Amino acid sequence: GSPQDTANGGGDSAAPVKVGLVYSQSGALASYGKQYIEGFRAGLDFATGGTNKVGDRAIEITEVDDAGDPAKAVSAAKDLIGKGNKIIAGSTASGVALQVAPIAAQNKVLFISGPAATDAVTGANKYTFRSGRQSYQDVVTAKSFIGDPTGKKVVVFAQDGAFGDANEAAVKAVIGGAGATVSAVRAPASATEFTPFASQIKSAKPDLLFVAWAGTTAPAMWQTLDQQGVLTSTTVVTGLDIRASWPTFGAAGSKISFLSHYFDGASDTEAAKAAKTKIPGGTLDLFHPDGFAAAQMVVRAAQEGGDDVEKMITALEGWSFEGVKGTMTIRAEDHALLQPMYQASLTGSGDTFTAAAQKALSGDETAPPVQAMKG
Amino acid sequence: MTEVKSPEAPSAAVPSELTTESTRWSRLRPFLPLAVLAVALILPYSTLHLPGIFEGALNSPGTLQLLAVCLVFGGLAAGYDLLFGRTGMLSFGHALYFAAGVYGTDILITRAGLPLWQAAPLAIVGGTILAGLIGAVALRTVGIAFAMVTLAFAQVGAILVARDFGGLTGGEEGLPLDVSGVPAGLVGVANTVNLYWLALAYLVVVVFVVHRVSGSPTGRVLAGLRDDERRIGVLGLDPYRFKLVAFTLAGGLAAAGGVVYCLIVGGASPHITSSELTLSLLVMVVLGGPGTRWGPVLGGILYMYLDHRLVSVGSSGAIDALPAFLSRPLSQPLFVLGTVFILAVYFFPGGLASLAPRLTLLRNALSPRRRG
Amino acid sequence: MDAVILLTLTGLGLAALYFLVASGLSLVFGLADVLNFAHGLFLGVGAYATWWAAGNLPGAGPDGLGFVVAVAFGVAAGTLMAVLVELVLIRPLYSRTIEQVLVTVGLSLAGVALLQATWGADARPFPRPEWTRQVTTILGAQVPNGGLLLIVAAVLVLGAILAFLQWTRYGLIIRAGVENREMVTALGIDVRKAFTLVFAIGGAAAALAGALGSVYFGTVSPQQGGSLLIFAFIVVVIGGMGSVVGSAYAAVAVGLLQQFVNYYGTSGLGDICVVALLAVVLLLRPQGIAGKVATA
Amino acid sequence: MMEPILTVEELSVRIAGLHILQGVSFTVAPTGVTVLLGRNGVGKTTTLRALVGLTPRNGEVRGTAQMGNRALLGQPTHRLVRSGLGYVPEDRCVFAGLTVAENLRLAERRGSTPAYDRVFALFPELDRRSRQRAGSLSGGQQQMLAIGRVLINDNRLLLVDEPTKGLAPKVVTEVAEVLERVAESVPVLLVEQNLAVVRRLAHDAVVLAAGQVAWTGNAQELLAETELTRSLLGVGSAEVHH
Amino acid sequence: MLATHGLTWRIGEVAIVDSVEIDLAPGEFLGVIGPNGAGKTSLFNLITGLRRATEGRVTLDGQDISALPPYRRARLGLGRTFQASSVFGSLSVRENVRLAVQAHRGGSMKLWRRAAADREVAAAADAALHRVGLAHRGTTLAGTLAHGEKRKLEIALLLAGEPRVMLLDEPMAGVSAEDVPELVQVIRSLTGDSGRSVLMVEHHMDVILELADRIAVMHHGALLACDTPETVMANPTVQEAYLGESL
Ligand SMILES: Nc1ncnc2c1ncn2[C@@H]1O[C@H](COP(=O)(O)OP(=O)(O)OP(=O)(O)O)[C@@H](O)[C@H]1O
Ligand SMILES: Nc1ncnc2c1ncn2[C@@H]1O[C@H](COP(=O)(O)OP(=O)(O)OP(=O)(O)O)[C@@H](O)[C@H]1O
Ligand SMILES: [Mg+2]
Ligand SMILES: [Mg+2]
Repeated sequence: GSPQDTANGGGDSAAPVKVGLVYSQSGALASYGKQYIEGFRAGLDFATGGTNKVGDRAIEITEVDDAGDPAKAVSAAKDLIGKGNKIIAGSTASGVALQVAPIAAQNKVLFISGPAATDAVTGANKYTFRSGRQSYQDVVTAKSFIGDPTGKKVVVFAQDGAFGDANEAAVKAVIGGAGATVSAVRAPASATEFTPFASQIKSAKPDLLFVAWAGTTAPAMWQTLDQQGVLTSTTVVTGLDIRASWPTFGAAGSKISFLSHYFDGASDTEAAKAAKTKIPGGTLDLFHPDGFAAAQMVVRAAQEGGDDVEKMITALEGWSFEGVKGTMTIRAEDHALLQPMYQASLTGSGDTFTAAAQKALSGDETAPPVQAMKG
Repeated sequence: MTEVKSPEAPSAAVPSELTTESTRWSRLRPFLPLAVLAVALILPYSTLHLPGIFEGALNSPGTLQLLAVCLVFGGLAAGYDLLFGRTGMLSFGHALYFAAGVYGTDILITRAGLPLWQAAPLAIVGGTILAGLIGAVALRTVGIAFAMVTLAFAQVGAILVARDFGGLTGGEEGLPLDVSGVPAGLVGVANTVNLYWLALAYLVVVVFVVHRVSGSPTGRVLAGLRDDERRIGVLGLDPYRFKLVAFTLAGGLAAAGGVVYCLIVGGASPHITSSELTLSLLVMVVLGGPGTRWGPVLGGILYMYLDHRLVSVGSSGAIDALPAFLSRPLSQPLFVLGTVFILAVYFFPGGLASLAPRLTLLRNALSPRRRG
Repeated sequence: MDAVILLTLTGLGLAALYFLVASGLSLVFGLADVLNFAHGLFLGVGAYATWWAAGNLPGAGPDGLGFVVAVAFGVAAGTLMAVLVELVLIRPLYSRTIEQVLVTVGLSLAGVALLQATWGADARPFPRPEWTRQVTTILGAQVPNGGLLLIVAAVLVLGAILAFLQWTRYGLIIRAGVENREMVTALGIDVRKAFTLVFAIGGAAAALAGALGSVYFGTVSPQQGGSLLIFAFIVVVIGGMGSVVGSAYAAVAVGLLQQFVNYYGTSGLGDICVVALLAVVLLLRPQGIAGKVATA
Repeated sequence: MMEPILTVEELSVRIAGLHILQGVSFTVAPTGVTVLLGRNGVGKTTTLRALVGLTPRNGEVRGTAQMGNRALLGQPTHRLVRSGLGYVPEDRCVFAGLTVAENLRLAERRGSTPAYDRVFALFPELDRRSRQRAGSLSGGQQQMLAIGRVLINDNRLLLVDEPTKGLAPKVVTEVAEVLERVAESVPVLLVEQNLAVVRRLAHDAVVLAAGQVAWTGNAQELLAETELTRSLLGVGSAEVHH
Repeated sequence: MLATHGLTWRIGEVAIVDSVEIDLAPGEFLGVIGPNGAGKTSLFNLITGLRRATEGRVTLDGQDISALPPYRRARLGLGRTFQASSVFGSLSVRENVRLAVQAHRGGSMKLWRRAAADREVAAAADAALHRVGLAHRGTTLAGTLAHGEKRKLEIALLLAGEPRVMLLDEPMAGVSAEDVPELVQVIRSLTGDSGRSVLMVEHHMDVILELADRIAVMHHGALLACDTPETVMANPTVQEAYLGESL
């Protein structure tokens, strides 16, 4: 044999459709990954009417753990592509999504990114799609909390690094662009003591505080903001994380306005009902819709494209479908996934909190600006 | 342990009436590495399936990619051993120079738009200079203080990468490599074999350099430094200069490894700036046998292999079928990896390299039976 | 002015947390000469055991005396764990520093993964008395009670460790044992016992730090210990290995520096300043603030 | 003849595959000094260390050694020492980071009153320097500390390895006097290269050669016989009489 | 050749070495004696640069070397042995000496040459080993040598460096009686040729008396006397403070 031999595995029409899922089964994002795969299974069931087949071709899923490490994900993706998978999906972490996307383009396979929220996946290349929301959509939802932003003072509190950068930039573009003055307080992601930052925020006296914080230090951060009186002095908006994290807000929870990608009860679509019956436990959570949508997109791609990736792309571009959250549209220009977003509030105490939807924003209302396709 | 009653003939000495077979073996021994290299070279032409060891055939892109990563780390560990095992310098910041290679290449290609043939040498030179500068400062201390100063510098590197100044590094999301600056032969799954060869070449170069240097007059001084620095000074040699040379050289080798790794993985991510990576370098070297000829290389390869493979073993069906109290921990790759380290310390003290003499003993013990 | 008081007091709270983590590390590192990378695991064990006890152990709970019982249980668990680790894993490896590093690294990987396998990767809310969530107003600054609790605990731990080293022979035995274990035995002392004791104390201090740190953070997660560990190492090294008092000074320096730089400087500068402090201290005084000059 | 305090039989030590001691047998009388002689590297130190249980991990010890009714080999060192076996190592091994006083304090054993007066009477220097770190003591001072550390307790048998090495002639005389006095109450097994000291102190002698016992008998007889000293120790008796 | 001028080393208030004036002529053999703790080893440390003097100067051939680090002084021809043997424990005995030879001959900063191929270094090392009677131990790891053997290796390391001024710190300590004459021969041969000078600390008076041209006596850090052996031995203070009544 030659080194290139197995790299070009093809498929005839009766062979199964091979789909590789590269996501976090272990590591820091393991719980996101778990929701993703549960959602994916439910979605596959929904989209194939319980047969797990497209036409007479079975869909063969290979799951690989990337442990949140892009290097492992790249290895896994190469392995899967080498074995003839024409569709790769997954990517719980943004770093993974960004590094797998070019691999997909280089090898001309379809890549459907998962929960990774980074804006950079949108428009990354023509082979890359996304099944979840992006940071920009979060920020647009946040903007809906202050009515007319003109002349208002907005502070972004975000951690250092790309996630924080993206959020700060998005707030400046979305809310600042609409007439508000936006400033930022940034803190290292590793910070354990938040009093200095809380003091800075407080002395800035904002009309709206947008908090973009991910990671295990979040509860300490909220407690400090609460203790220093930040939460009562202004409107504070942040993204609602997975259900398990709700109790960690503690008393602060009821003082925050949440923008939400999804929580159980946010929507009542056919897909949501179907998903609820399929997933273990029957309670939907933040990233179930992403997995669900990914499965719907996989089925669509396989149906329309067969083994031809170019056809798959054409089939997905501009496609609108009913997902868990409602109507989702894959924008043809840059593959952004337009989808409803929610305003929510949290009530409860101890270990039992409930989220309630205040308002739903349609996919068009939260649409990010169109990107030029990079590759 | 076998009881030897007679006072003479220490068991470690090989009996003089060796079988012709053993003599042939010992004559062949020096060529063993060449044989292994030959196997490594023809490996991509084999469609052999090794179920359980690799997912796909030996020449499948997935396997070659995994092997390439392992080979780079084999080289990296060998380079680190130049510091740790051969000079006795415990650096906790070696990952920094590796990361400098990775990010240097990536930034020069992706952000500055240089072609690979310019970016790679620049990154290596940059990494080497960085090592030289930091070494010049850190080597004013010794022992644990030295370890901590190097760790501190590496930590600054990690913070800078995480802060994403000017959007250069991509922060926690990392920076995918823009392949338009990279020769087509190194891009795409079908060309994974070229990356494999690149990694193999890197390993061979590092091993050659490290062995060459250890066997050189300078290597002799480095070995002396490991034992007694004061004595080296009294013999008329400046300990600082020699340590700095070793530190810079090892840093340069690590930076070169970073270039190769950047191409293999197709980007940079902040994982490689973490202090865990340095620690794992240490683990690789100790796992293999510090200061030994092949130990660090084997340790590096094995570590990376386990690190990657345990992830997929953890999620395999066989593990899921076990009862929960077993399957839960076993599905955590780090649990298995950590346990392997601990067991390795007790069962292979002196590292994998110490297995070789033990195997020789075993063969000697067995050979009479074979003869008889 | 308010800001300065607030930053000072919260900085001291942070320093207290660093000191609690560092004290055990310093003891084990400085006295028993073991670079214990599994210290973060002891922290995690203490935190999870407290968390578990508050929910499940009869008599223990999230408030009042019940909380004290829960913390006591957590500390006991951490101590037991440390003793077992010393007896089973470290004891056969004394004077083989590098192998110890390997074992403790392995242990921390495996142990943290085990915590994660058992209780999941996500942070869980930590049971704690209501008053630890509130603030006390001191000179106009709203100081979190959780931080004050840490300060009190740190002072107590410092006192207890100093008393132990001062009033018992163990301090002497351990210091001598690090230099030359063989010779200590040759003086008729069972040095192994002394080392086990040091580990027990280190484990107890770590577990206490884990429990109180979780009160402060409000949550417990498997990775928590590890992320604090790097600062604890820095504190130990700045303070001088084995000097608990040195660690206390260093913790205060690091805590305040971080807090003030984070407020007045730009973000991330706090961490870099701490690292720079470490480098400067080591370059000027390689033995750390309170460390003794090594023998020629 | 009284029962010996120490009876060593067929002591063999193997370290890292090398047979360092091969069946060494000798006895130590219950009073006075028994001296262990031999060239560099014959295994004197190895013998003492095996007796006190300090053979390195990669070593293997065989044979028997009885101190009174107590079997020594295979026992943990600290128990042996507590039962009255004092050991002064060859390299002094004072704890460099501890002060002189701390070094001495460490040597105190539970259940017996430390005899500081005895030690300070012998080595007033130690009293004067009690707060100095032992690592900064001169070589000779360290040797005094190492001996003092053992004398602070009451012992049944002392194992002393080259105590006069590196000492000024005056101190050598002093140490010899000390040992002489100590030996009045406690038997001593002494390794010594300084034949003048041997002449002064030793009652019995055991000569090792290449890991085996080459000669045992009365020390004074050994030193008196030129032939014997030449063949066993490689020196003429004239040199002994310096 | 080697001279110290008011060389002093204080720790706090205490002068460990107190205004020591030594002048060593080419080819001279100067014995240094003195009670334990007199400051002999400290004096060596000051001369070789392991410690920095608080006052005073050290000159070699009239050149002031007080500010030079140890390795620079060694290159100027200053060699020493240590009282507590300090050899490269994890290297073989032969490698130990080869390293010393190589350090002396230069070319240590050669990363790309095979060290083992240098026959001259190997030959010189073997010669040095031979001279101290350790040739048969060439492949032993230095760390596992018996005490007396390490002393001999120390001297071999010194020989290998062919220094012009040699500082020997108690070379005979722990050497078995049988080997003393041999070693004395070796040390004597060091000075015999080529005008090398030796400074030797030793407590074995017979050895000192046999070898030394002059004897310096140190006491409480200061130089008590520096004269011919006969005069020094007749000095009542020396008798009392150092020698005591002979055994
Ligand atoms: N740990 C060890 N590993 C290998 N060989 C050893 C070890 N310890 C001692 N030896 C060897 O054992 C032999 C005897 O050593 P030992 O120290 O007992 O000699 P000695 O009679 O005390 O000599 P000296 O008079 O020089 O002190 C030596 O050849 C030495 O090299
Ligand atoms: N760092 C130090 N701190 C305090 N005192 C010291 C230090 N170094 C040496 N000394 C003291 O200086 C004196 C001289 O020590 P030195 O080692 O030079 O003596 P020496 O003449 O070589 O003795 P010996 O013959 O016993 O080896 C001793 O009293 C010693 O205790
Ligand atoms: Mg000996
Ligand atoms: Mg001395």
